Amino acid sequence: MSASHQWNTLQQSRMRRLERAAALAQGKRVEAERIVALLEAIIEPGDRVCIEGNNQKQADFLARAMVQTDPARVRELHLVQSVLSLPEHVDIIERGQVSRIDFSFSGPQSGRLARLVESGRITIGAIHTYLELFGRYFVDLTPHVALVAAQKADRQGNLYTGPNTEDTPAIVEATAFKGGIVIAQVNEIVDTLPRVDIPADWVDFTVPAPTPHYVEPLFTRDPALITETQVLTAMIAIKGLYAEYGITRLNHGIGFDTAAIELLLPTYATELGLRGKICTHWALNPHPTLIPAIEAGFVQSVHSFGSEVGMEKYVAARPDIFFIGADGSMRSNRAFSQAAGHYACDLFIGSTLQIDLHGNSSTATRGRIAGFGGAPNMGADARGRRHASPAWLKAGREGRGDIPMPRGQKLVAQVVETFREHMEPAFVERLDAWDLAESAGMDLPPVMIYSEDLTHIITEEGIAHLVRCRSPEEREQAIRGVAGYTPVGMGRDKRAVENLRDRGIVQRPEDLGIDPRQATRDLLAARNVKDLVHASGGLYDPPKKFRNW
Amino acid sequence: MSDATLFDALFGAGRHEVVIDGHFVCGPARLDDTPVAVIGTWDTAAVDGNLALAIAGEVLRVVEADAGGTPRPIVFIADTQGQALSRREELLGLNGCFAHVARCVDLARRSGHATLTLIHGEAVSGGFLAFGMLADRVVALPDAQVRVMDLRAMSRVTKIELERLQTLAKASPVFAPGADNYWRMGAVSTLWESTGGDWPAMLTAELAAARQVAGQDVRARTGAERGGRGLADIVAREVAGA
Amino acid sequence: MERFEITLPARAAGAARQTALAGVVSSGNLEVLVEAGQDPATCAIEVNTSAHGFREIWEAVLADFAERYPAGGLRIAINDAGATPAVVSLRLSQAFEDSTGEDS
Amino acid sequence: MNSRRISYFEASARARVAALADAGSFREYCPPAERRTSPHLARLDAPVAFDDGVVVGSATVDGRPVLIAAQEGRFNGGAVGEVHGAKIRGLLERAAREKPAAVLLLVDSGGVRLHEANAGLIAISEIMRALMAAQAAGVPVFAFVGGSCGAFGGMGIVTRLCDEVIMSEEGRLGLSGPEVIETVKGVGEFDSRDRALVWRVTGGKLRRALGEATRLVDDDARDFRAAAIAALSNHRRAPADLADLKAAQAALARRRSAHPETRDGLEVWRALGLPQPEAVPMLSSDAFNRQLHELSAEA
Repeated sequence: MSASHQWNTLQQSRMRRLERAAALAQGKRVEAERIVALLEAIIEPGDRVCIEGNNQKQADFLARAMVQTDPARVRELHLVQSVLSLPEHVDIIERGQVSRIDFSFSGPQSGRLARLVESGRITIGAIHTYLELFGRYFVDLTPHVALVAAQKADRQGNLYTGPNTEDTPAIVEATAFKGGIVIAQVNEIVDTLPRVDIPADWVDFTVPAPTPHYVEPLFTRDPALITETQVLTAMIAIKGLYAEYGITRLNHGIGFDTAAIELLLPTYATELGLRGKICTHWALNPHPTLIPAIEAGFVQSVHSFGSEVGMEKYVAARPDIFFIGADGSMRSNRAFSQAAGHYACDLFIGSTLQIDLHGNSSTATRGRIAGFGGAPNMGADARGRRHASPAWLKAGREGRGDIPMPRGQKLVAQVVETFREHMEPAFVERLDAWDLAESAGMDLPPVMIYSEDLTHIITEEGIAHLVRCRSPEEREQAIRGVAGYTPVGMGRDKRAVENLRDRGIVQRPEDLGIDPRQATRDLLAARNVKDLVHASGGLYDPPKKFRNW
Repeated sequence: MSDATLFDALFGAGRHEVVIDGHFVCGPARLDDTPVAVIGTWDTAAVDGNLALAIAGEVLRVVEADAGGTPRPIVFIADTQGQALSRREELLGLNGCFAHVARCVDLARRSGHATLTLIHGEAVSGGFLAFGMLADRVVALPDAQVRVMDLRAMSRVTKIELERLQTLAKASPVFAPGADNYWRMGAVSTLWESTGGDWPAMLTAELAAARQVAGQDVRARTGAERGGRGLADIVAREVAGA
Repeated sequence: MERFEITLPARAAGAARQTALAGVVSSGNLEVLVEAGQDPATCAIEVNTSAHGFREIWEAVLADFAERYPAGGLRIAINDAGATPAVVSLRLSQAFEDSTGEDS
Repeated sequence: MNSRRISYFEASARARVAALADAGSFREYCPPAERRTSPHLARLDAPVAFDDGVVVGSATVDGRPVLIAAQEGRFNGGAVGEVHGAKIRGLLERAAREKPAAVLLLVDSGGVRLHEANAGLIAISEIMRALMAAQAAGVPVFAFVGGSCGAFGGMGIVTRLCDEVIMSEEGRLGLSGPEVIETVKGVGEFDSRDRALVWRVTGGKLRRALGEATRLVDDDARDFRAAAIAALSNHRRAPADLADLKAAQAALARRRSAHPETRDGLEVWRALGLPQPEAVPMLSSDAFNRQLHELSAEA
């Protein structure tokens, strides 16, 4: 019986595709003007396709080529990629060439995507976290065709992805070893690469793109835009959370709130005597706002998901801190850094748009399907963790109470202002995520961080140590207690909140010895991008839009 | 009014040698027996550095020529769409060229030249500010337009609805275009409403009036008297302590 | 703009107060002017705000201020361009402190 | 904490006055308690400020009596309306009479306030006349430019009428803002989002190199104060008589022909012979001033 079974259909399919493409390439090299024909030759109806879209690096030339393919030939695709950020990613759906998508984050395209879902023109499989999607690449969502971006290729087809390696290794490894085809757009083809990030025998075609791939400076926060309120919340975070738990290993979100924390390390945290005691090891992209803390000797190690535009020279000049190859440039890797953030960090701290009375938080709002990228992996207790650290153990003692088996817990904090712009309250009785799930026909409301994982909320009103609450009722009052003048905050039981204050579960700035009037921008180690450049010794080269000199 | 006829109407045919050179206009003229210098912009000029320097240079020539003699009245012609919009002009400091023009006009005033501006066509923001508004007296000729920005653009920038601005403009002269608004606020001394009058006689009278106020800035007071600017004079005097 | 006045009971401010101004009228910010008022047992507050419909929140923020500081006998005037309660509270305490004439 | 830099760029108008003046010496005219707010903003339902966005008063600087006006760039972009303009004009008229050691104009303004555009335009013209009258009365006027709005529109002209123009690199000085030029003439003429270009065309270093700014300081209010003190003892005089103005005319014409095609400050650095034109933006003001000084010594 088994003799009649075909065990190599994937390989045969791959050979057929390569044969169809052979005339369009010279070996592995494809010229830019033949790329559309090549895609039409290779892609078959119903294929799972990844058009590499990362947080920063984009296979933009290949995305544009996809939009030029014949919809009669390239159709019924199933897109499997972490980020849908280019207009072309959605254009190809609008052209009717895609029937299903599985992704993690859609940022700027979230509004258009929501409309396409509502009109029934596309089905969403799921909005994953990064690790979850990468996991499924190796289980049931392996791409048939991967369209990736690299900085350089050599003549054999080896790739150099440089500082912005991001998702490329995960995508290529899954595709290349399961009978798929890998096509890489490169900025240039050279004789010798600085280093090999992806070996040539995993790559089928390289095409020199007419323009370098686009990289978005997503992690640059201009210190000039940090408000006094954000300085205050940063002071509360440093004193009420970082110092309290002795947090050394951590990940930060990309908001201004956490940028403020980074910029207070060399000033406020140093004055508190915390250098060497907190914030030494990071899973973090090279945030420009981390430069002063690095220069002040606060930071010992940073592993990165991706890179950041303008930080290349600075990062390369700090090999003790960043992960630098033998060639002298950084290597990032989203999959590894996500795993590091999940298992090896004691704290995740980020921001959100809405928090409910239980402590569930979400950035999803009506009319936008954005997804959460990495935050849910960072912002979740790692049940598989088996190594201890003082911060993890302390949180575990507080959170799990008196259970016979000692276990730690990850610290997961959200820092928000009680009101966002236009006086939108950050605290709500019910998340918009419920309505969104209903209108988009999703099985689950898109929650970024679940209540059970959230240990702390920090607002300008103070810090709520949710991990120390003994009942759902206490938890609710602790949340109301830092919700200020929002309807949720005004609905608090004043006596219950005062009781929580007495027990150190809710701490106001004055309880921490912080005078809000001392929370001025003068505390920031850098007050503008130029200060960051100076702090870097001129090594940081900020994008034009961040210059004001 | 067309090129040739404006100066004929102002001074009488054959009584002036005003030359129009692109956007620059200048030349000698006479009112009765009084020689007058005409200097200004033409054909809704976008005032750039070259034009500003041409005006300043001509003012300096007039001042130098009359030094030690009888200072001639200077009649400025303002017809400008505003300052030239260009990166090069900004880099070279167009604002500095305008300041220089202003200083030259001030020198003329301090040297005893009566100064009068005739708005012919348009007078818009920066182009008008540099010289036209610095004269001791300003006359708006028929159909003259004076403005900073039209209401449509203002609505865009201030995010106030156009209809609302149009309604409010009827009650207040402070933001809407119009020579009459500038008259009410004291920045236009006189509105010449018809082309039919005896312009040489009217011009002579205006120059006499300009001599009367030379060196004083009476615009805020005039604006208050005309009900167009209630606070400028009061506040300035309070701060001046006078 | 929305305008309203609130008079709140408050502990007397004590020593003579000097006029003080904190903040700037710009988007998301406000200015708070503190002057000597009439009645030592109350604090009279006049609010001009560009954000409509938040009177309830203003009243709560101002009541907390009057409870926290000896603001009796003071007259306070506010020009607001959409500040959040956090910024309002901060400016109130800054202006109050400046009105004592001591360097904070 | 006194050793810490006080960012002039970030400081409010009142904080700038406090940093420039001798401690405790400032006396305000038309103070906020008088509530001289703009009736025109109120009529358009826009927020008003008790000082209408400008602080005016008297003070001493290093013991010398001065009059000071400081525009608040964060209130409506420091724009000049009827009351705002009248306060500055009144201060200059007071100067002509009282003859202080100098008038300090802390300019931070995009020009005319559109909500009361006509009143603002006229007010700027009145300021120009009052400023020149104060100078004619023997009172020097110094402009300080280092705020987020720079000195543009009519206030850009007013600034260039001053005897001294003291700028930081962050300060910008011009007539039409880059956004306006981009809107009317297109992004090819001026890309307002190319911030580095904006500063190379309008920023303090370019203005210093062209001689329009008389002193360039770092973004520290204490440096601005030091420059004010230096200017009080020895300052440039704005051209006033016929000979001065003829020379100024010739210099302006020379500048236009010396930089015939220039559209970028980088070309000015090159033409001036600065050793590393590309590195100019990152030079401290001291280092830049030194390079300029060395060039002028060579010339």
